[in-house]
Amino acid sequence: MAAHIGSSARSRSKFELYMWFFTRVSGVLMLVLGAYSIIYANLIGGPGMMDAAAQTRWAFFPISFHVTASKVEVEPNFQNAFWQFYGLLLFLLAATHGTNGIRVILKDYVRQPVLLAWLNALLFIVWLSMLGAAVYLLFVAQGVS
Amino acid sequence: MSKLARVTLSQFLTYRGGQPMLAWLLHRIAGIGIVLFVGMHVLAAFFLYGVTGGTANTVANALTEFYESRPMQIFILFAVLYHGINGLRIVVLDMWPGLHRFHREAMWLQWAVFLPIFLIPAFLIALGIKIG
Amino acid sequence: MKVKVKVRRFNPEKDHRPYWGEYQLEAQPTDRVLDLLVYIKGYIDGTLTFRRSCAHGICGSDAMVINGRNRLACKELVKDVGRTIVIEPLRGLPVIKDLAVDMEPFFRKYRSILPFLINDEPPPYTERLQSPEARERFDDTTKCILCAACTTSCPSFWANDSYLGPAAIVQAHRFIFDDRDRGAQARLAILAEADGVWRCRTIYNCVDACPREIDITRAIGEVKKLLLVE
Amino acid sequence: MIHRFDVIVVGAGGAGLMAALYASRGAKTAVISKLYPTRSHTGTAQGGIGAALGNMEEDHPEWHIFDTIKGSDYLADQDAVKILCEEAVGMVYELEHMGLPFDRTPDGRIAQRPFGGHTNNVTKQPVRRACHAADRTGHMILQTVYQQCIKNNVTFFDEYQVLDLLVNDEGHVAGVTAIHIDSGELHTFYGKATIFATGGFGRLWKITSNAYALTGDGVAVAFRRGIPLEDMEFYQFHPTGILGLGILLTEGVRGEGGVLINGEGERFMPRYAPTVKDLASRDVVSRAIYLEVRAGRGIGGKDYVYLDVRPETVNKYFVEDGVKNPDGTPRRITAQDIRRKLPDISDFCKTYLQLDPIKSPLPIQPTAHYAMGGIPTNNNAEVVIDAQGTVMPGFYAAGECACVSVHGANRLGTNSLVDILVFGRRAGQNAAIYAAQADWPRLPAAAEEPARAALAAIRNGTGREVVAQIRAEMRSLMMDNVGVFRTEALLSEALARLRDLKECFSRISIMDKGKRWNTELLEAWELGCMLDLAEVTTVAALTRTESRGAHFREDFPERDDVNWLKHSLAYLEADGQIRMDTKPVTLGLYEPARRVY
Repeated sequence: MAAHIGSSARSRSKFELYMWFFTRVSGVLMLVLGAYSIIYANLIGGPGMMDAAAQTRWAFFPISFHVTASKVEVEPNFQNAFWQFYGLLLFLLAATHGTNGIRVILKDYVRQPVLLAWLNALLFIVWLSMLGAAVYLLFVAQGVS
Repeated sequence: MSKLARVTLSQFLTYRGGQPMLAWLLHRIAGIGIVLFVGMHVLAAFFLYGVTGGTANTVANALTEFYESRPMQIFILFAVLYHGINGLRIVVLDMWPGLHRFHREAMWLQWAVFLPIFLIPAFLIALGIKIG
Repeated sequence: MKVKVKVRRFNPEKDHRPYWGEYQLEAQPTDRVLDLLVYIKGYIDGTLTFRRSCAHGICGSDAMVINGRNRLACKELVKDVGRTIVIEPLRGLPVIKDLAVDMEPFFRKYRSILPFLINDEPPPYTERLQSPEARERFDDTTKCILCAACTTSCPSFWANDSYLGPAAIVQAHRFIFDDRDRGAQARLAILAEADGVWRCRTIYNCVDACPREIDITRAIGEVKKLLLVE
Repeated sequence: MIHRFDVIVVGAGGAGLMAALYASRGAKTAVISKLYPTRSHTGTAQGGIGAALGNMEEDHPEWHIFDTIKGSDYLADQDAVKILCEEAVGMVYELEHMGLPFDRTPDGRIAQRPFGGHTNNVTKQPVRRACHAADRTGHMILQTVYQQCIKNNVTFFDEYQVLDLLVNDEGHVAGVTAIHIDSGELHTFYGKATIFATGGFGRLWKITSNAYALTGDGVAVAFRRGIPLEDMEFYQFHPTGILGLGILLTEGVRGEGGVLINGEGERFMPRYAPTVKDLASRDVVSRAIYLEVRAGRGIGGKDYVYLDVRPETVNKYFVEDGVKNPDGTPRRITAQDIRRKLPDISDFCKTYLQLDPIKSPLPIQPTAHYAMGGIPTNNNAEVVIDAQGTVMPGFYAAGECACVSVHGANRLGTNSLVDILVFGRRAGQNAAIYAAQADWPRLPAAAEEPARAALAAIRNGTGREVVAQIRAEMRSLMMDNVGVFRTEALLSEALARLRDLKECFSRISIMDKGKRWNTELLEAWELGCMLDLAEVTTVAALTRTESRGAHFREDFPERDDVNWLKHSLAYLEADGQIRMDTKPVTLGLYEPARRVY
């Protein structure tokens, strides 16, 4: 009944602000990166050398595996340090954007704090493993093929 | 006291929100779909290249078969394009709050951009037509 | 014209679960939905329970779900809602009885955002000066009548009632953008928390639900933007 | 359950919240309200709060005093009016300091608009005195004062309905009995000082601007406990209510230039008030509308007229009247101005009339609006129980439920907001001072029993009468017989039928026998209050054989200062009869004069 005025002991964490902003920036950046990949694919390979599926795959994610079935020269056009780091950046953005999205959804719907904490921990591990797998694929697996 | 506070799924679904509520729902479904797809894809690739060194791998095969199926391809295309274009609408409105006034128009604009970009490739995938 | 009114009934004293009450009555096209409820209570079933007061959209008592949307029963006319009218209590607040919900959680959030002018500077003998432009800056959010239609239309709020909700943010906006106020930092700190503005997903249900036509999402957007540039 | 507080405030509208805000600074204070505070009817006040700030043009509190006294038809107590108008200025500044978002002039001061009956005493022309926040001034006042109560941690008991006033054998008020609407349990609020700020009772009439909640509970409860009611025959009908619904269209519409038009397309107010025309005081305008309708000049011969605020109409009459801006340029308005200054009015018209005020004239009829009478108080907001001004210890009243009297026979537009704040503040301050030095009054034994019995009688009633039916009949009866025009025949008939209805009321039954949120029970109880007040109003109207302000007797069409320049007091006798008495009017500033606008 009596009014409770907000306690002064509030945490002033800016985490949510940063994640909110990151989501927006990364989203736009991914669109830009995707657009650049598909433009590059068309400049290099052209519609004559790659089918639509290959172009789409490349646009979504520039890793040489995605164009190996095409008639274009994969090396050096599509397999070099630039595209490796480009891919890493894209994956970092995508994985973080996506993981944060799942975190937000969990925060919305999971009401038990303990369960939420466990799920968040699990999510963090998945995020790290995904990054690990991506680094391996981009720099090790792709390198040996 | 705290009776009937929780909103049930049917209450959720029977609320007649506008288009933006549908957009939000699709955005979430698409987002979860992308996360699952990317997760499967990375896992499959990791099994294929990391575990069996590029040769056939049962786990990778099963996953690949699933997400390369035609409906999944269309769904992924939908998810990525919808999530991307809808996301762009939200980013624009977030950065210029004055534009919220035009949020209804923004929805129509979004459909106008999304539908052709999505439908043409989806149609081609559905018919199994390859270009190039 | 004949209309059918279906009301989601629930009396915790005797019902285990809610049920639908159906009433047929004669109505004029220009009758308010509230008039129908008042008629039902007066002449058909006195146990029907709902809140009402001013009956013209200012007091904010009679927000409810009418044909699937949050509306004030006193601002909806029969001719606009059709011959079958389905009425439910607001979603996301505990139902006390029939269409009356417990508003306390809602008002608790309102109180948490420091909803009062904060300015410890000694005021002048007469009024503080404020330009018409500065006054216009927060005009939209001064219209809020705390009916809870916005907050209870918000899927983010339904999912998790720890979210402050649109109404509380609108009320905070009214002070943050008032150039006489000095409490913006304190309020922004509250709104920047995990349960603050970031739970807004720009779904616009609140804008559609607001009987005062406040551009709520814009207000929330302005708060987000302010937090970002700070 | 017993709650102990130094000061108990009943009602959380403008007066109650203001009283609570001030009382809580010096005393442990509780506010009891049957609605959430922000639902209170203060929130629907539209046009403005009158205060002679002189921001737009020359103005003085003395002019405001004179206008109020003249508006009251010289029945207001002039010392009280002086307090009202002089404190109004500081009150508006205080509201501004509390954060109220008044509209502003280009140089940043509080903007003001003309209102009915507010004039420049020298030129006799309308003066801009109503300080406004668009057309939701009351909403902003209610919110702002509630915000201050939150800031000051005032204790609220929301959705508790007061059923009884506790008066002990020494005649001291010891608190109230209230029902917690949610649980259905009775609670005793035991206090040293009790402030009633329970609002009016417009629901007595069929066409009213008043909320469903305005059933006069507080006034009726006090009356049943032996407190007389003052000036109950004076009930104001606001001229411009939306046809059929009674929803108010503020006088600010006419303040911005709107005019009243009859069925012949004629602007008729100049015939009734040659100087201020459409901005005459409310009783004058309401009567003028009825006279037009009676003469067959309603729209299409029906019982309503138009309020026309279309820019072309307004500007036409601005030219005709030579209306000027403060800087001397001819005054004009645009559609834009109307939308900006009267947004809620535009919204009401669109919602309920499907009309855009910029494009169409608006069908209006007078609507029951405001009770000038009520619980008699002195200038300290202490309740007085006889013509000699004997104070009832521990009992205060403020706002519409009280009669100081600052409104006399007719309230001036904007003065209700001034009244609730100025006298709400006085009630709070004085109650806190009283509580600090008074001993705890003896709590009557079995304090809750009368309320419990009253509810039980309704709950257990097995008759066949229907509450809604009786209520509808009473409201039609009051509208037809105890409205703007009254005669002995109409009033006597009303009295007889009201007594029949009271008889019917004793034979009601209700369907809801539950405890929680039993609003059917409470509505029935409220009907009992309304029937009591309807009877008092009718008896008082029968007794006053003159016409003054809002009380117009066709059989006594002239004001009679010789016999009736006095307040009426209505007492409830032990046998249930109503006894009428009078008390003198405090003059001293302005001698009664003929009232022309």
